[in-house]
Amino acid sequence: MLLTLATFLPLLGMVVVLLLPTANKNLIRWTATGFAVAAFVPIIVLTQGYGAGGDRPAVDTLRAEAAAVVAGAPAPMRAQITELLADAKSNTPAFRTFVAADAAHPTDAEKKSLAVRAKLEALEQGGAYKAWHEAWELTLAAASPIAADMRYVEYGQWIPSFNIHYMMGVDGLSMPLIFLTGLLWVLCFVYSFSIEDGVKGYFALFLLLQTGLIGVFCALDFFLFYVFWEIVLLPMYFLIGYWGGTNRLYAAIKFFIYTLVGSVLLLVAMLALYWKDGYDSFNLLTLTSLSGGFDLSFQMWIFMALFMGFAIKVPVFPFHTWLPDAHVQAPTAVSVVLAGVLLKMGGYGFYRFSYTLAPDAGISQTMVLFIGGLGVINIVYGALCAMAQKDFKSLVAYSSVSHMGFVLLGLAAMTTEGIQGSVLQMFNHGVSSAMMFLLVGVLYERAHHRDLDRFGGIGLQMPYYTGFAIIGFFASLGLPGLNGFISEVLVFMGSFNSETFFAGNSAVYGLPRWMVYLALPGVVLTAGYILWTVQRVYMGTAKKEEYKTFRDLNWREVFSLAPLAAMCIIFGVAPQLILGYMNNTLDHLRTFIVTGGGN
Amino acid sequence: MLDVSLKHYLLVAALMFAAGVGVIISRRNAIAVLCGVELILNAAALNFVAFNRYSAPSGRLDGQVFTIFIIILAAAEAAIALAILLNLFQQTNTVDVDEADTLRE
Amino acid sequence: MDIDFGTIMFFALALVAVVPAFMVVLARDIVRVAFWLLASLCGVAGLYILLGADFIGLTQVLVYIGGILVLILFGIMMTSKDPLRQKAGASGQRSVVTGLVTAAIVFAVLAAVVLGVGFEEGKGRSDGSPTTTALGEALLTDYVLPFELVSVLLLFVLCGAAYMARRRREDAHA
Amino acid sequence: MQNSIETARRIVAEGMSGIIPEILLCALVCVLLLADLFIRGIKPRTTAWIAVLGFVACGAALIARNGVHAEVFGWQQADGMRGMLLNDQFAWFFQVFVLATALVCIPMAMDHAAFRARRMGEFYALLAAATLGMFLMASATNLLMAYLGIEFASMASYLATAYDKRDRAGSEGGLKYVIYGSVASGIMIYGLSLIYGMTGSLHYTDIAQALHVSAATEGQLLIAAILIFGGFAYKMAAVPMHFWCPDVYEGAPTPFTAYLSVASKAAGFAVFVRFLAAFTAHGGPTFTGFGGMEFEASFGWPVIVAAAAALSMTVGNLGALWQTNVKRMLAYSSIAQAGYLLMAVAVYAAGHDKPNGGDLAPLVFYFIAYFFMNLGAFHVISVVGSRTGAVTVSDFAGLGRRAPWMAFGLGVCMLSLLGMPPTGGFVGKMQLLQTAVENNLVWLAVLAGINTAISAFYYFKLLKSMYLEKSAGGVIQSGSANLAVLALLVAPLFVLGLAFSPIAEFSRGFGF
Repeated sequence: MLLTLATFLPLLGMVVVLLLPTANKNLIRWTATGFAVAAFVPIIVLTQGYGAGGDRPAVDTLRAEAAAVVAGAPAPMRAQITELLADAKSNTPAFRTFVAADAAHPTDAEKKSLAVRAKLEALEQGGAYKAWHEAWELTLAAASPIAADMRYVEYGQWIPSFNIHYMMGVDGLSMPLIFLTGLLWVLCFVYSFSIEDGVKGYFALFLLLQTGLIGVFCALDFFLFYVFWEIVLLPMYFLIGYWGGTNRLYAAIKFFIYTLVGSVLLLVAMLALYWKDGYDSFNLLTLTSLSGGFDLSFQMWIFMALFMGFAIKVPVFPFHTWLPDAHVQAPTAVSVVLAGVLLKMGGYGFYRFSYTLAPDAGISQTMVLFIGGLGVINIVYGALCAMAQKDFKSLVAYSSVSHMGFVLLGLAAMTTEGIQGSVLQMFNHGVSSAMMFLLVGVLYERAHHRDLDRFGGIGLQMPYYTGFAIIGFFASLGLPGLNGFISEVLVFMGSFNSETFFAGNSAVYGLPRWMVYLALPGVVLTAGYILWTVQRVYMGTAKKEEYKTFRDLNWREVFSLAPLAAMCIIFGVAPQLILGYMNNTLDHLRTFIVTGGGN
Repeated sequence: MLDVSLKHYLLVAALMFAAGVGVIISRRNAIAVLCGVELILNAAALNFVAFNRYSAPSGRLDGQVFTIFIIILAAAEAAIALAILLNLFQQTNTVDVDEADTLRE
Repeated sequence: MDIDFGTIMFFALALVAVVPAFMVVLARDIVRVAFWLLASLCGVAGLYILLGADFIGLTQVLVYIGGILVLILFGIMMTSKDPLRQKAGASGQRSVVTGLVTAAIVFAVLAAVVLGVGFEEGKGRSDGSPTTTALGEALLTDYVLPFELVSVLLLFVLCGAAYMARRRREDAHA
Repeated sequence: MQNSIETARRIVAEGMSGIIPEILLCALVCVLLLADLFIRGIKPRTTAWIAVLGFVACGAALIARNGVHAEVFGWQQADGMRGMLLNDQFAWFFQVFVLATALVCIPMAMDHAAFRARRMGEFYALLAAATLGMFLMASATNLLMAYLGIEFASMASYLATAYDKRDRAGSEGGLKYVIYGSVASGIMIYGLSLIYGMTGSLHYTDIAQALHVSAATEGQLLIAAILIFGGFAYKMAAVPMHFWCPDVYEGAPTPFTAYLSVASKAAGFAVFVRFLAAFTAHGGPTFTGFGGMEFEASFGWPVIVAAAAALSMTVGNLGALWQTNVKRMLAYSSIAQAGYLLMAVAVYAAGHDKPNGGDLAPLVFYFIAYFFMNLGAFHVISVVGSRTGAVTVSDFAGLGRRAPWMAFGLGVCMLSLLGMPPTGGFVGKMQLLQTAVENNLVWLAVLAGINTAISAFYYFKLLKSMYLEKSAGGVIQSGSANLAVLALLVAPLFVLGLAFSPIAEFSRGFGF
């Protein structure tokens, strides 16, 4: 119920906002903010309850659901269903033969499963096939290696004829991202009070966006996930296209088309998985339970399709070109959520889908080199590009490209530290990049330009603002004591270790160390462009008279920036607060990918 | 000397069909294209009658019936084409399929 | 060497059908196009009769030649001030060549098809006797539905064509 | 002689009860023509209501025919009836579909600016005649009947396209339609004559049996199939017979364009799929063809259909990119949609033994979604066009403010045509892709995916114009009747996108 509330309260908010009178802008602003706060409440409850006994493990929920389904089947069939469920995993190949085999001339493989097939046919005749399939899906889902940490699971029928369910849940991977989403929306809404044009549409679209995003992070049914994934696209298109800068239409359609290409590949992969071996399941947990058994070539195929879909979102070089355009044109709050949460949809997708649905492909030499290599390119190339930018916002955009490279690098390393660093980096980057875009926005509202060379001496004029700016930029740089440092160090430790750690394991290809050396200059470059920026914008004496009139932060801006600055410091000192959520989940995930997938 | 057989009729029909296609490809005048279509229709009709004679089950006249319908429908189609053509001509004074090109911007 | 009458007739009629058909491609002005078409259709009518389809042959003469061709000529007269000079729309030698080349390719493909093994001959070869009665019976028994439907078709086509070709009086009327 | 008159009488007496909806349509055509002729100054509204009554009566008769499976009007043979029409669930679905389309088009025609002050009886008669032709297309089991049905529908459509005599674009569209249409049907019947020559019969059942034992080679059947496909592709507006589509869609009165793009396409698919079923009815040697696809005794059809699907979606989407005229853009879009739909037919043609290979549910489901999204789009274009004369994409600028509900409806239809959740278009496209992926047509599914991304450019052109571009125009009064029609067309798209289980189940009942 909590997850449903968190996901659909914003949607309700959208409807309410649309019904309000257009002229009363303040009412709209406050209502929208109210709904964002309301949606943040269940999220707080979630974070407090997670792992503290306030929730119920997914395994229990799923088993209970399975038992209920069996109990609901026609009485004479129940025993047979239970019998078949006893060995749910090994019965699965029978599906395909059940669907397609020629009973008169079975192949060898089909003969083996003929016994099971006969039972299934009996179920079909008894009208219990549907119930069996459902119970089977749930049993396998409960046995899934990632089910152990899944909490607050909600399960219900949605489209029975396609085995599509309304299934939501959170684990240590999604929890920080959901929290970040809930928080950023409140901050962005407060910041967006300055929007004057088309207020109603702006807040309505923003609320719709929130529903999509929280849904993406909670959905455990592939179809449901896809629907949320696509819902995110549309409001984003209009937010950039209507409230953006001068070149907004181009940026908006570019964003849309790029991500749509990714989505379509995702769709094809989703359908291929559904069809695979006649399982007919969209249930993510069920699919992870089965994915170890998929043949390698199929896994490679799926991996690539999923990877492309998510990589465009991250964005991974060479699919990143939409990002600077979108960021530069987007209004500040949209940039904030774009960098803060939307990019994480891609990283989240790698963990939740690519690696769990094609584990063997993920640890194969080709993919490790491929993903690691792309990570290195992202880090170095992003930093180099950032250094060359004249536009403040596009500098921050390229720094995102660079920082998301760490996510890839840690992922490719597949060591405990690497993965922890990688996921933590997603969260930390969400905080620091959101903060940096807010900072740029604050400055732009006063100067009406973003040309780095025309700034200077802001520190003297706006001391509080500059204080926040220093925290934000140094967190992004990875200064010890701030949050960015922890994740980057973890990623580097993890990737250095990878080669030796997996040296004795023939199944897993460790990330070669030379690749990490290639990534190291990225850190220096990052320090370079950030320090240079800080120097150009904030240091020195004012170049222009006009800057003398700049007011320092107003209450709304402080309200938006302060929580983020606090998080930069708190999670820099006590990363355990976030890592505590992730540790178990990521451990299980890693073990599954490295060993469970290799069967 | 050779006996006239099914193949001979089929070849005649094929030639007419080819000529019809040639007309359609090379002409732009709507009426000329219509003439090409008539050639194609006649080729098909000739096929039907020849097949009816040589390879249909005896006693059935399906092919000939089809041919009657081809002729009737061809007449109806020609009437429609010319009616629309006349109406268009009253507006534009052209019968050229390509010259009637306000639709192609 | 005995050449029977039927064979001679076939080749004569085939020539009458095919040569004018190609003249339709080559003809210079639109009136000639129509008259070459007339010749070709006459040849086809003759072939029908040679095939024993006497009723079809007559229908061909009555409807096609008496109806459609007259309609076409009528259309030519209505839409052109000087039909004999009006080019038939071929924009010169090149498009005639294109037309002929296409025709040659199409014919080559079709010839390969119709000369193949798929067309069994003589399975139920009819004797070529007049078919008018049998055709009438077929139209009123097995094919009575299409026969009736085509009357509806002709009805609305006539009304529609009349509406279409009618001078715009109704604007004043309305 | 006496004997055959008796036979004729018996056939008619037995058959009449099976074609009541068709008879009602015939009567409707006659009544409308007569009303126009004899009632001086009859109002367009009156004839429209007569048409509505006629269609509703026909619909009632059609609903009464649900569940019937009978061949009507034909001769008895040892192994069963050889009728002209086969009334079955497949035909029933497409007939209901076509009839519903015609019904939706009537309010659109009543609202159409060019149709307000003139005699409309003939137009509605043509609409009824086209509908009757499409009824025949959906149920024809005999080549002659299929040909007659196609011509019936075509000829009514030619005349209706050119119905607005003062409109030059309409006349040109009509002329192009009739000329290209007769070329297509000429080529098709030449192909049909070859099939007749190979099998000695015009009836599908006999053709299926005869092809099974026929000496005809793969090549011969392929050429015949290509020629025949030309005619069917014309009705489906698919490559290679698609080029008429933009001119005709643009030229025709918008309500009739809507009818053409939905009903005519559906009837084209109906007649084609039933024809195809005759080819794939009997097993034969398996061989591997184009794209690694294995198919059985289907004589090259899977190759042709898959190629046509690939080309249609690509040509349609690329063509649409450059269009500025909205109707023209939707014409290309409809070519692309035919391409997506043909994916399901390609799978169908590949044989019945594949998982869901003989299943027409994805096709049926997509058509249901297509009905709402395409008619919805044309409805808005017609309403806005009638009030502002809007024809190009930029004419729709600021519609989001000028007519918010109309813009919202059109926007949803665009998203649905593009295949975005949570609309019916997405679920429909997903099922089409799923069938393709399931049956080793992954390359086609991926191509369809790429095409979807391309199509976003032009579907979004309209969204962009409506919401992101400003215009000085004032508020457009759409009228409550039009808004009601819009709601009826757009709301189901969400149902189809979010709660499609019942409709998905429903769509499974229309195979052979």
